[in-house]
Amino acid sequence: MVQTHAPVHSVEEIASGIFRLVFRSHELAATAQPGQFVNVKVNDSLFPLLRRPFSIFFVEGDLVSILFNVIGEGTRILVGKKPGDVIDVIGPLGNGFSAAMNSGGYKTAVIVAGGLGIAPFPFFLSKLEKNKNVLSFIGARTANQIVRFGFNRIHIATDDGSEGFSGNVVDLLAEHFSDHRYELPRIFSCGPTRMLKRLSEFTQKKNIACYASLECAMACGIGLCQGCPVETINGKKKYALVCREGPVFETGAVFL
Amino acid sequence: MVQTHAPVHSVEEIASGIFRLVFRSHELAATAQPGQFVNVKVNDSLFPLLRRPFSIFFVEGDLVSILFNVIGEGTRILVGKKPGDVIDVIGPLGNGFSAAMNSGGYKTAVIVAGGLGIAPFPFFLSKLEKNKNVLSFIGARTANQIVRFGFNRIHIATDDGSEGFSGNVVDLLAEHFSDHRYELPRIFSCGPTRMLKRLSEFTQKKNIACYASLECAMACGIGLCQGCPVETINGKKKYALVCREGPVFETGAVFL
Amino acid sequence: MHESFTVAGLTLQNRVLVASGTFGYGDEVPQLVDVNKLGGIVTKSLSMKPRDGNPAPRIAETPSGMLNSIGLANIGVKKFIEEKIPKLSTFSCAVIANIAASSVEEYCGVLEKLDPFEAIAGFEINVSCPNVKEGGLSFGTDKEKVALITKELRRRTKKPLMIKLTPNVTHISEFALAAESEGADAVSVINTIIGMAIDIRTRKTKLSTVTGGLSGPAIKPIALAKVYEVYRAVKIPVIGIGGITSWEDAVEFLLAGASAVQVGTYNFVVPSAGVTIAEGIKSFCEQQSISDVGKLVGAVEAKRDLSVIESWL
Amino acid sequence: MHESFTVAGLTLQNRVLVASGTFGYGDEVPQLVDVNKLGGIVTKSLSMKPRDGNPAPRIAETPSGMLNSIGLANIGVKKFIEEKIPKLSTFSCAVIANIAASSVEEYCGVLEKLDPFEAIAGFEINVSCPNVKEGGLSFGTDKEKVALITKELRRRTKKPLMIKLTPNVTHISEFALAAESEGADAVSVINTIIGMAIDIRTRKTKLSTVTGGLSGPAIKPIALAKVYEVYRAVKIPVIGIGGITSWEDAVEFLLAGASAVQVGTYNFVVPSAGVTIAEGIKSFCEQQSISDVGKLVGAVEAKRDLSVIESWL
Ligand SMILES: Cc1cc2nc3c(=O)[nH]c(=O)nc-3n(C[C@H](O)[C@H](O)[C@H](O)COP(=O)(O)OP(=O)(O)OC[C@H]3O[C@@H](n4cnc5c(N)ncnc54)[C@H](O)[C@@H]3O)c2cc1C
Ligand SMILES: Cc1cc2nc3c(=O)[nH]c(=O)nc-3n(C[C@H](O)[C@H](O)[C@H](O)COP(=O)(O)OP(=O)(O)OC[C@H]3O[C@@H](n4cnc5c(N)ncnc54)[C@H](O)[C@@H]3O)c2cc1C
Ligand SMILES: Cc1cc2nc3c(=O)[nH]c(=O)nc-3n(C[C@H](O)[C@H](O)[C@H](O)COP(=O)(O)O)c2cc1C
Ligand SMILES: Cc1cc2nc3c(=O)[nH]c(=O)nc-3n(C[C@H](O)[C@H](O)[C@H](O)COP(=O)(O)O)c2cc1C
Ligand code: FES
Ligand code: FES
Repeated sequence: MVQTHAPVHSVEEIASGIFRLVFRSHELAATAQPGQFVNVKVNDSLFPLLRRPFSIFFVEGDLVSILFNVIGEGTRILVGKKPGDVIDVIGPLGNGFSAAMNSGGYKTAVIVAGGLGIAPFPFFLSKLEKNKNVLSFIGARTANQIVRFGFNRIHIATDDGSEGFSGNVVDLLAEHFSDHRYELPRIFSCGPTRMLKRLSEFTQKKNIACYASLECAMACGIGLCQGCPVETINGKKKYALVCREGPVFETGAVFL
Repeated sequence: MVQTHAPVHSVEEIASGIFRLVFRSHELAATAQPGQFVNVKVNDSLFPLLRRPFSIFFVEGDLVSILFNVIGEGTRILVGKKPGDVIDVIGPLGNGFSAAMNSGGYKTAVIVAGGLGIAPFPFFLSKLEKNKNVLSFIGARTANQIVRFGFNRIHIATDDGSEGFSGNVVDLLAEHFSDHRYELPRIFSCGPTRMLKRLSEFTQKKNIACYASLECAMACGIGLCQGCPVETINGKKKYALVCREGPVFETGAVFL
Repeated sequence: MHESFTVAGLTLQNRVLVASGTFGYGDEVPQLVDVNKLGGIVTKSLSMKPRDGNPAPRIAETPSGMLNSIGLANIGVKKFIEEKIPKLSTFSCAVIANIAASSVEEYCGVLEKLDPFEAIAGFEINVSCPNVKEGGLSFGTDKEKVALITKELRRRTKKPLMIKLTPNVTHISEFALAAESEGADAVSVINTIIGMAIDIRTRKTKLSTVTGGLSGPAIKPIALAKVYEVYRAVKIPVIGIGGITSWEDAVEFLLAGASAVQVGTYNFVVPSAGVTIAEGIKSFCEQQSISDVGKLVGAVEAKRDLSVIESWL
Repeated sequence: MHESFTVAGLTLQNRVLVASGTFGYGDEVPQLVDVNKLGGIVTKSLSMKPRDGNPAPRIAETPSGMLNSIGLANIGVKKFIEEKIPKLSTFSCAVIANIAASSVEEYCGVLEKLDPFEAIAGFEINVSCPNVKEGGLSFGTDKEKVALITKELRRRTKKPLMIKLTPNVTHISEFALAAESEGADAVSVINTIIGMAIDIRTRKTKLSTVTGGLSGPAIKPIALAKVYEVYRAVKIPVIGIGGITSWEDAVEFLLAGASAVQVGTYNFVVPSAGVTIAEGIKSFCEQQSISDVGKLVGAVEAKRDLSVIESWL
């Protein structure tokens, strides 16, 4: 974990309204693991005050990238960054997918991503052992919001039916699982809480291990504030901290 | 008075640490008078919250310019503006030098400016009746901070003696007035309060009419907040508002 | 959508007013704002005699906020009647006269002078004023005084009477209850919060009066909590004030329990903000198919019903 | 310049501490901060039993500030002693244990458990806690309770005892006087201010507990005014807290009367802020040829000596 002032390398719109910001940081690139995140101070003013957490989207050499859409003040400022501008980044943070992706017991990595939830997976796929089968299910509102970078063999669901399956990505997944047999599958997921909830129900019914990267409001991202609880199911403690113990959890272990 | 979103035309450093920002506004350019100011919202965030007042430095066609150095958050943001960026400007505001410069009774316009206090005078000079004599006294910390744009026949004083008279611009003025005779002089001034105070003492002793543009903390710049009082001498009211009744006052009429 | 409504006996064309002391007497910036598109104007606090106000500096900026110590500078009720009322009579939006005073008698005197004028739709009483008789302690931090002022003014007017409360107390709802019990038609929540700033180079306070009143977006969360506290305590309407800069902010106040809102500090930044905010609320309601803005009032879904003071640590 | 000094019986190497609840137990971020360069660490509030804290969401951002309702989540005094004290013993900066409790007995119990440990240089008492016996009303808004807690704790420790006051009261100096009269060595001013935020789309409060505590730069002017008020009322040292992000802010607090300061929320943004601020104060003093930082304490030149509450409107 470092705090670094990283030069921006580029900002580009890689799907409709979805931006990729690339910055240069040797330390971050060298230590980041899939599913970890960085916490970015978007300017050096007191407004917005807090850092903004972003999943690590990709790492290539010393270049680290994040993916975002413009939601509020923070991302509005980020999207205006020019090459050479400097952003203040703390990372890599949290427990990502490493433990789950590197432990044995599965042959097929099934990715289920909704909306911006695709963010951690290009990096994830680049680090995945080559002997795994990979299957990706991506949900988006509409066709031009689909990010394909880093994926292959994508199954797409869109809310408006403009591409692929018309409807929810979990329904698409369910359909696939009822039509096909996958060898020792393990699910890796990220997306809106409502999606993760449905996914968790599905995977519990099917008894498939499922890991998801969660989002929640964070003040510090490093365990100082206790601001990011997720309620555990049968945990020793009532709450786990998303920023330190997560953001990746087994979906059956937490209340979504 | 208008509120307008004006495109920035250019920002350039015209003396060491002193920047000229030029923006385009037909309405402003058409109505501005020398010694008036504009009130600028430097970004569309809530920090800094308030507008920043700047004297109108020059007007040429539809281009209006202001002059500033980087003091705090507001000017730090202004200096980063790029051509095409838009700034939110209210203006022209206040009572400038018009009444004093256009009324009769003087033949020699004597300008006394300290530091950034030169800001209103290039525009002032461009509007001054051609039959007046003009004499300019400019004080600066050091030689490379002198702005010459729009002036001729400048007498310079620098604190460090790196150019012209070594010392205070009011002392330089006094020296000139003891050495020369000027026909019906009237003084127009802007600068730090300490300088204006000394100038006021000098001109009262010499019985020369003296007008100065004052600065003070402002919240609104348009008479809504009552935040900008200056104490009057023998006025009907105890305080005048710098933003509405000023920023230009006869120096003998207010406590500096 | 039908916007005009009645609150505390006032008929307003929309729920956005401009706050006292942040819009002069409504006639300062005709070039920049069409006041007739506002729900209403609250005047600068008026006292019996003209008041010069405090020495400079009266203003200091703080993170997302500002401090002021204007010192209730105003032209006095007489000049207001002579010079401002004729102009204000031509406005189609509601004009509320805000009154400040240093004794109960002065409050009554100013109100009595203004009450006959049709142009004045109602009164807002600024109780955050030093009580000269009791050593300058603020009326607004003394429940009995707030009750007494309300009672005396209520006897003297049939027009809508709103008491503007100070947030610088432990339990603001007790003050709201005091005003309600003596017949106030509404409470305005909140006035500014005591604050201070120092120039570290000169070591002087940034305001001539040492401390001053904090306003602006910085105080919005505090104001919202106070509105919510008061809304749950009283039956009379609450007018929400504090840090509003956008229609989203205004809707937050409505949800917390405000029947209408006032925009203060942000008028200094964008003088037409009140109009834009009123329009924004209207569009939002249309978009969300809310037929009556009033349905938003107090409609926050508080996840747990903990009391305000004790819930949060 | 000689920086190390004694305040309230504590020897600190500089005047900048990190505030309770914003730096964990001092062992969270060794990679990002050299804690030994801080004046001291105040631990997260400790209670007798571990506390889970409140449900999510616990955090909401506001203009130049944030709201929190962590709910005093902490590992409990037993686990703190077993797991944290060994590590804290290795720090060369002062470690102050902050205590939170829901009864006077619990305050005493936690303090008695911690008192024997040399690693604990002193205590800071968080009185902004719900008093379970009296229906959950905060101890911190009841002068008698603040006095009682101070008295009972004073009997039980010879170590420096600091009472951390809540700003959510009308006259904070009365609470400081209560603590002083019962033997407190210092008062910490201020804890967070009650605030609220609403998500207008979902109509839910942004915190699960409805209201929460506001902190960060937004509250700095309020905190400064409270420090100034308390400084003029008591003789014991005041520890200034609230919205500090820079050495300039810290100097403002010193000038207003703080003997030392704590950095809270800004640790979340820049975990090493405390160290940078301490260094900044040092450079400033060197540059201004101030031989002793202590000379800044209370050195504000208040232009008029008006009392705090009544001066500003
Ligand atoms: C571990 C983690 C990883 C993340 N990774 C990514 C990522 O890869 N790409 C990405 O675009 N975003 C990601 N986010 C969310 C991202 O931090 C927020 O989108 C971002 O903070 C929005 O900032 P803003 O200033 O633009 O909006 P704000 O002004 O902060 O918020 C605007 C609106 O969005 C709401 N909002 C703010 N944050 C969130 C949130 N986290 N979830 C839902 N609503 C929110 C606010 O309540 C507000 O109404 C991640 C969050 C976490 C905790
Ligand atoms: C009528 C009028 C005309 C002006 N014309 C010009 C001009 O032409 N060029 C120009 O550069 N400036 C001018 N100013 C001053 C200008 O508004 C301030 O320099 C500017 O607000 C600084 O903004 P900032 O955000 O960079 O600094 P801030 O962050 O606002 O301030 C940084 C520091 O400077 C101090 N400061 C802020 N404003 C002033 C001020 N007005 N006077 C003295 N100290 C201050 C603050 O107390 C603070 O310590 C004028 C002011 C007025 C009232
Ligand atoms: C410069 C200034 C002057 C004010 N004058 C008055 C006043 O005369 N009477 C009054 O009741 N409130 C006065 N207020 C308080 C505002 O009406 C309002 O209650 C407060 O500023 C909070 O709202 P805001 O955050 O939107 O500004 C004043 C506020 C400011 C900033
Ligand atoms: C997330 C968070 C948790 C806090 N927890 C505690 C606590 O456990 N005990 C306490 O006395 N103060 C607690 N505080 C208050 C701070 O110590 C400090 O008094 C307050 O935040 C004001 O300072 P700041 O503006 O620098 O943050 C907490 C503050 C925050 C933001
Ligand atoms: S965000 Fe602060 S502890 Fe997780
Ligand atoms: S700055 Fe507001 S009245 Fe002058």
